[in-house]
Amino acid sequence: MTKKKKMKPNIKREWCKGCGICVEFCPEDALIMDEMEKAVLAYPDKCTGCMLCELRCPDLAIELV
Amino acid sequence: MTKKKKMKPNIKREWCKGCGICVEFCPEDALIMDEMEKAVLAYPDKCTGCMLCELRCPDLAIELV
Amino acid sequence: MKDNVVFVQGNEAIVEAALYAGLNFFAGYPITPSTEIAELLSLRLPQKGGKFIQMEDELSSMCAIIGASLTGKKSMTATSGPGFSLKQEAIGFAVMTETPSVIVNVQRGGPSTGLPTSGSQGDVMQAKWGTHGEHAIITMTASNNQDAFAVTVDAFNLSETFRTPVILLFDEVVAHTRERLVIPKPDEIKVIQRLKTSVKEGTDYHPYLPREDGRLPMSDFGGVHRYNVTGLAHDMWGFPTTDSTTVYNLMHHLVDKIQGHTKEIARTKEYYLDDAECLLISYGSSARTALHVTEDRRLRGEKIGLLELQTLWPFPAEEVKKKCLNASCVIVVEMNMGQILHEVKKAIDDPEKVFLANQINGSFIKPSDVLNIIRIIQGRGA
Amino acid sequence: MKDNVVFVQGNEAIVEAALYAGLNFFAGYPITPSTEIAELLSLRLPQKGGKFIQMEDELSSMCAIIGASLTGKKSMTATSGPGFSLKQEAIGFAVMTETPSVIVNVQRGGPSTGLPTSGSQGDVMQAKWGTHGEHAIITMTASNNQDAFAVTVDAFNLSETFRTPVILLFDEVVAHTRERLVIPKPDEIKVIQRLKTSVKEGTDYHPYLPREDGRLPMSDFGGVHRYNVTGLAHDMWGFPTTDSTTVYNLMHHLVDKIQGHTKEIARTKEYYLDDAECLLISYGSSARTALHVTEDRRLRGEKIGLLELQTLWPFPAEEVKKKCLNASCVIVVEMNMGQILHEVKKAIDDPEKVFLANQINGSFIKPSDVLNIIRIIQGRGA
Amino acid sequence: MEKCRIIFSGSGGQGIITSAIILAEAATLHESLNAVQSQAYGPEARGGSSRSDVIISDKEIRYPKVIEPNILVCLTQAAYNEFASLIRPGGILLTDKFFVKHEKKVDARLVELDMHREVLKEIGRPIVFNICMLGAFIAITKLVKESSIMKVLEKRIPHGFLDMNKNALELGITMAPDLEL
Amino acid sequence: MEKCRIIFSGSGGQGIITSAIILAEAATLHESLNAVQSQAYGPEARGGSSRSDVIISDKEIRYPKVIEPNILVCLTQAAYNEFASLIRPGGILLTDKFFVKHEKKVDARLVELDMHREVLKEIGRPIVFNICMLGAFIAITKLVKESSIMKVLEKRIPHGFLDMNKNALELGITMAPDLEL
Amino acid sequence: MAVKDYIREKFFPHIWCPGCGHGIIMGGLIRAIETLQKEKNDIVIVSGIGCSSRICGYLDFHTLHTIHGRALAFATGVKLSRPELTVIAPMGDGDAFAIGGNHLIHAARRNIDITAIIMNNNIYGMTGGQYSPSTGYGEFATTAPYSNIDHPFDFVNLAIGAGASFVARTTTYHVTSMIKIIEKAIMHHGFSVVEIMSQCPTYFGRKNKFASAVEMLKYYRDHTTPIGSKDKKNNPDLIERGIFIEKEMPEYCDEYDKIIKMASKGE
Amino acid sequence: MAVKDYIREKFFPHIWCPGCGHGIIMGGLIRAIETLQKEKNDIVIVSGIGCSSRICGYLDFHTLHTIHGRALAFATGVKLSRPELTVIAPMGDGDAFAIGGNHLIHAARRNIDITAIIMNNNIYGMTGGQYSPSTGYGEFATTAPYSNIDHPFDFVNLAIGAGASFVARTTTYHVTSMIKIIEKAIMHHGFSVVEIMSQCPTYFGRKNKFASAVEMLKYYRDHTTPIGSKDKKNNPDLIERGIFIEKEMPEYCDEYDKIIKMASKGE
Ligand SMILES: Cc1ncc(C[n+]2csc(CCOP(=O)(O)OP(=O)(O)O)c2C)c(N)n1
Ligand SMILES: Cc1ncc(C[n+]2csc(CCOP(=O)(O)OP(=O)(O)O)c2C)c(N)n1
Ligand code: SF4
Ligand code: SF4
Ligand code: SF4
Ligand code: SF4
Ligand code: SF4
Ligand code: SF4
Ligand SMILES: [Mg+2]
Ligand SMILES: [Mg+2]
Repeated sequence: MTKKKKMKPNIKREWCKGCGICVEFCPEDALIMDEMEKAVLAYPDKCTGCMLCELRCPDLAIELV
Repeated sequence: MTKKKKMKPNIKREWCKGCGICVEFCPEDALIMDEMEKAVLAYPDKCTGCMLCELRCPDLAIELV
Repeated sequence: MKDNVVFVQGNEAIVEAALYAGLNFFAGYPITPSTEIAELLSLRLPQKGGKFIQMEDELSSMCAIIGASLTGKKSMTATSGPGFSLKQEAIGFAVMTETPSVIVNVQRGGPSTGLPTSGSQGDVMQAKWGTHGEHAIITMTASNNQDAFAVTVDAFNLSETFRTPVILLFDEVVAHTRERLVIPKPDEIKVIQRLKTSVKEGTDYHPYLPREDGRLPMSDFGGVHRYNVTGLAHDMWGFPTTDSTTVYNLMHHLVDKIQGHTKEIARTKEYYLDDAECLLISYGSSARTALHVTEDRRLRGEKIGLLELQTLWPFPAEEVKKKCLNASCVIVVEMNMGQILHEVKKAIDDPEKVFLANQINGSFIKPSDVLNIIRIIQGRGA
Repeated sequence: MKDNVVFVQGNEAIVEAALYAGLNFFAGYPITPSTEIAELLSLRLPQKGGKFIQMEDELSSMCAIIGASLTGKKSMTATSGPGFSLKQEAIGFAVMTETPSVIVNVQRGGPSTGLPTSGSQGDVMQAKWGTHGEHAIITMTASNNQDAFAVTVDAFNLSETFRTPVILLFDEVVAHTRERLVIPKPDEIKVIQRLKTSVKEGTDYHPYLPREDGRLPMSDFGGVHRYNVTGLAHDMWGFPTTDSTTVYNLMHHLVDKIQGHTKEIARTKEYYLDDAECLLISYGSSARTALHVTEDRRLRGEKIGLLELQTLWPFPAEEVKKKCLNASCVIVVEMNMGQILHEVKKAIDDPEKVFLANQINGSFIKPSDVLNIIRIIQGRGA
Repeated sequence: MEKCRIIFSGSGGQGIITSAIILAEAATLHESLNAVQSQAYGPEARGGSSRSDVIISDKEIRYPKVIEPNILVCLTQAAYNEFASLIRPGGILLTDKFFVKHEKKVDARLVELDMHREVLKEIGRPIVFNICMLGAFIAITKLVKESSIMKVLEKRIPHGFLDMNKNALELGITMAPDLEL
Repeated sequence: MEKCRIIFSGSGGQGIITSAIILAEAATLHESLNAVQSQAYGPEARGGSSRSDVIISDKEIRYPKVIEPNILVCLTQAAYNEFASLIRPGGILLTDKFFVKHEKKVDARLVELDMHREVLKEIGRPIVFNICMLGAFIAITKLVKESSIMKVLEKRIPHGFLDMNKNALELGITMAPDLEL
Repeated sequence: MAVKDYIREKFFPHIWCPGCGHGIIMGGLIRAIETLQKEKNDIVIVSGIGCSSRICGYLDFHTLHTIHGRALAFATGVKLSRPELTVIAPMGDGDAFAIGGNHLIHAARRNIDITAIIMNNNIYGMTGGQYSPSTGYGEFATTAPYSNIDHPFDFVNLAIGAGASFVARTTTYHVTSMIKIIEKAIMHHGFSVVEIMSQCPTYFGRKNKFASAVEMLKYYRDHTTPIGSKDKKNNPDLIERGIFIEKEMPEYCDEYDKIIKMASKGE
Repeated sequence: MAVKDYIREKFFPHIWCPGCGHGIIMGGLIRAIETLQKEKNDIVIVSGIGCSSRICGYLDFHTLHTIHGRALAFATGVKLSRPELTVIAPMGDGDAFAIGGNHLIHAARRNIDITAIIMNNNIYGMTGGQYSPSTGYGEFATTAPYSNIDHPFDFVNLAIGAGASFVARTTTYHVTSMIKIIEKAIMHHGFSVVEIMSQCPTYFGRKNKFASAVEMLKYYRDHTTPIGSKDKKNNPDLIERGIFIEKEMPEYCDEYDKIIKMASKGE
């Protein structure tokens, strides 16, 4: 966990299975599910880079970059 | 354990394997090992009928009668 | 639609049959592709007052059904490949103690974890030789729901008759294919109940003394006869012995009671055998492919027939020999590298006319897999 | 007395041989009549920096030696009947993952607990078929200390050469009989070391891609190649697959690498075969009895010979066929109900000339048990 | 009647297997037909495309798997890509417009229906998509009667959901074109 | 040399098996002979009579068990009762006077020695009874030399106990009658 | 009834070595059953394989001498199919906790009404003295010639950790309390585990410098103490004996009966 | 290094269902290893069979995907023969505590330096939802259609009872502390057990009325509490998480090295 603070989640759509975990538990409500049932960072400004979405994604589909 | 107090150990020689447990732990030293390495009630008068020899005999060779 | 006609998987047919035969106790551990048997029985057994238990592993499941059987209950376990390997030590105990019990092995691709969801018939020889020490065992199989039902009832009957574990060796394709099953009326198939001893309380009961007809009446654990059951070589009371005559008799009894009744135990089905020049021999799901080929070729006028084996062990060698006599070629159709093939070769006088049509790549054996062999034998190339 | 001549039990000869062959890791669980192997190794292995562990049961012992073998260590376990049954699932894993390993089964009377302290050869078929799923395996045996030593070294060599578990199927009589053993000088018997991959770090290593000569170089766990080992059907990298071509090739590879090298693997010994009209075939301790009879009868001028098998699986069918050609009768001498008998019958063209001389009552097979059969065959009655 | 070999394919959640079972059970128990049904099991079935085979015939069915389907139903693009090539020349290929784009040359009669969207529009519950498909299927193939399917649904489906399923089935039936068979 | 088949029998604690091994090892390693030794294992061995077989020969020994012993040693009455009948007519039967009463008709040369009592008297430690017996045995049978036995003892026996064993061995040797063999 | 009414006399004297503790345990078990006045026909003894398990041959009940380590799995089948029977499983330490450890913790977890009696001699007796999961660190065995490096289980802790509802420990020296404990264990409605420290003079004793069975009994006398005694505080190495856990929990067969009721209603 | 440097990317997306907790655990394990800066070549992952065990295929270490329940037995062979390697055994609850329970308690007893990670989803996922030894009393499973009557193990208690020197519990919700705990478990010199509560929405969730993986994570959040928290006193039903035991004990491979020293002297 050498990541820096300012990083934002990058979501690999092909790996995302749409479980909604990242969306539900993002402390800042920065993520939403789109109509294809994939997570997207809808509100990048809200994101604090807390990494929780990356750590909780069961599909390793999120990486903060 | 419906045995009465006054009973004394009867030692079945064919079953006794001569381990010496009854002799060693008789609280009254009423038993001895004979020259054939079998236990015998040498001092019947000392015996209080406590049953410990019967209960501890690994060979079920002692019965208080 | 009649009430007793259902549309089910093979695994469900086995469950229905076991209940029909009086199954009262099941212990198991889940494993693909046999799991549905446990799942369904967890629902159905308590409805009839029977007991279902999921044990901590397969070996303990086998042990538990032996324990239950000794109290007089008809008992069964079900598993697949890896679990079947794990049960072997306890299966040997059932053999040695002559405890009726039914073991279902729904074969999958092996060895090891292999192909858990593919059909295979790789455990045929293991069914006979899986446990250590010389012994004999009964093993049955079937190719469709209706037959799976019948042989399952049979397995219980044979198990009780011969006081022996019986192995039901199905495969993934039979277990998972859904099709019609007509559940027989009560009494339509004979159900054999355990032969209980008629020896009176207080009289010496010999749990291991065969009657003149070879049968050994049982006394339930918890009943009035207190006897000993052991996996050691034992005498007619069930007590350990190393006396060589007693041991000799026991060993022969264990094998003879089964090998000596091969005719009685053997179940086969025949299709178009009368004038068959090309004889297919098959069993389990492979027999469906073989029958498909047979009917297909018959339509084209070829003299082809199918002998379907439902009893694998004791191997019905005489029956096979007789049936092969007039065939010019015999093709064993199976999903392994020729386990029954070798038995067929051993059984007949001209083993060079026996060929193998098989498949071991994890997919179900296709008609073309058999046709290719026929073509090659006929000299028409691959 | 020379330093390298000792007077020991068969079990000790096996231990000496295993150490000679480079044994580095042993895991086991005590069981009569194999226990001395574990006991002696608990003393001897740490002296050489090797590891001994008594596991919680036989299956875990088998698992542990597979784990150790994958790190590059020559590994062995030892057991008897019931324990051999328990190991079967893991033996299948070693087959599937092509992990070198040596499994000693000192046979005792079976089935089940049977006769723990009696000699028997009841596990011959189990050695081949004990685990589920189609597969092949190497099984060796011997009849005296010197040969037990040699085949044990051989077992390690074959295990490394073919990347396969090898079963050493001894019996109580060989294991417990004390007699002379001459321990060969270092290098007197060739010891084959594991073939390590020459693939460089960072380059793609294929743990399951056979070289042209059929061998599969290994890379130790903990080394520079990170690969996957699984009991599932797998590709050349060791990853699970259900691709039918890959599966087909894997299954054939597993069987062919052994069946296809039967000649190379087969070890037999011949006594008085040149002009033998009556041919005895035997193995393990029974071969001692057979040889006794052979020499005894030769003294009386009878044309009798002995073919002793040291490789049971793959069965040296061609060799047996050749040797039986000129014999007018063949007698298989074994302590079971004819497990090798059937292989011999299968191997030759005139199976009706093959007879069985056996013993299953728990006592060691006697010369008279064989002589009786000879007499009967000669029409002189029992 | 000719033996009819059918493959239903799609993704795990689409109810492929259920509809295959309903069809085969209806044929077996409520018409004088034979049917066998089977499916691919295992991790593959969990991740990728799921497939269920049905064979319907008035004779005994021996070989239980479908090799060259007369009728193939594909409800995802992945399933279409994987299975379309299996179809027997001249067979029927039924797909859903929303999920599948026809990209291959297939020697079959194509029936493309907008079932997914219609179900959402008319019924609002995607869960009965498979029943709608089944409606279309029986209307096209005429293999079993609607009433037979309904009998199976009545047995299998909790009472509260029966109407919804019936509607879906009928929706499918009305959507089906009339093919010359 | 004729093949010599020997059975040592007695009860568990008498060191029967040890003496059999010593004899066989001496013959194998210190004389130009072959020997095999084996014994009955198991619970039976624990409870009842214990038995160990030795065969000594100048040729290879194939069959490793003793069927008709040329020489039988019985050190308990139970062992005598069980094994005496096995002896080969004309063989030698060696027993200890204290433990065994001859009750059967045995077609063999009987050698009855008072080894147990002598050991107690001369050495005072019953533990070397088996070595005394071995001394008598080799003196009677002349199968192996005393020095060979001693070499084995030197290797096997803790230094402090060696003298005692040597004495016992020699005691046995002196007790042995000279039989015509 | 007398002790001899509970045994199969024809097999006596038994096979165990002189001074073997297993015989004392057998005696204790018989006397507990005698006190409880159980019917002989209602008792099933299920053992595994080991010196300990040979107890089956000697007791005049329904006796089931099974395979090594699996006694409780067989016993589970017997009990669940005939809950009215009293099922007792005497096992060796290797039997119960080496190869059979899993069955023990699972039987404990299920709380099925079986009494497990662990005849713990800290060694594999039957096979000739190899170390067992209760051989102490630093002790000797034929497979621990340099001394044992395995840490032994504390069977009491393990049984408690597995959820057993009755757990006790006693020794062959403390015969009278042993009998009481066995009685309570049998009466307990649920799974009960009684560990009985039992001397094996032949192997454990010999390897670990005990001159005789008598010395081993003295060791039990001097190195154990009742649960919670003052002595334990002064000398923490003392091994506690007594009943550690005795609690009520739903019993497995009872629970299954409820399932049967639910299921038959459903039909 | 980044997460992707520790995985075998070509097999992604992985086989686990949407929302399956096992993926979160895999992520946690990778991050713990990343923090510890272990060399990839020094790590061996040994798993059994189950959804959980499929983790082997995805991690770019030496990976050994064995047979159901026996991961720790294989791992023992690996570790004892090459003690310098870091050996981690991720297992399912069925794998580790049903069929594999015995190997776990024995590895704990020996205190061999292996890290056991129990991916506990309270169900047999791979075979389709049968009850496991951690399915709760009263919960549902495909083999418990009338509700489960088995009492579940408390894995923490059991591991402690078996003598484990490091025992911890956490959940897939508590990712950051999960990572910390895994780090400590790997660093612990001895046997370590980490139970991680992991959602199986497909089987456990569906059978037990959880609408989704999200709901299951909420459950972990709301029904667990750090060890010794006040909440626990008020609500004893809360499940505790954290490190229960962390103690120094002689490690098995170290002990064996001593045996080798003793033995080689003797030669
Ligand atoms: C599957 C199996 N493994 C091993 C054995 C060999 N064996 C018989 S008894 C026993 C252990 C005996 O020890 P324990 O259970 O402590 O009983 P004890 O003899 O000490 O009373 C062993 C390893 C066996 N019979 N079966
Ligand atoms: C010997 C054996 N028995 C049974 C199985 C079938 N099986 C595979 S995984 C599994 C249980 C999986 O449950 P768990 O260990 O909890 O892992 P999960 O899938 O829940 O992650 C079973 C019973 C097997 N493969 N091998
Ligand atoms: S990094 Fe934190 S704040 Fe940003 S999206 Fe992820 S969970 Fe939300
Ligand atoms: S947690 Fe991962 S898989 Fe789940 S919705 Fe978010 S990105 Fe997709
Ligand atoms: S305790 Fe029993 S066996 Fe031991 S000496 Fe006394 S009577 Fe004999
Ligand atoms: S009953 Fe008591 S006092 Fe009498 S001999 Fe026995 S132990 Fe001694
Ligand atoms: S070996 Fe030990 S446990 Fe076995 S009978 Fe003898 S003293 Fe008892
Ligand atoms: S079945 Fe359960 S455990 Fe298995 S992958 Fe799906 S959610 Fe995960
Ligand atoms: Mg013990
Ligand atoms: Mg699980």
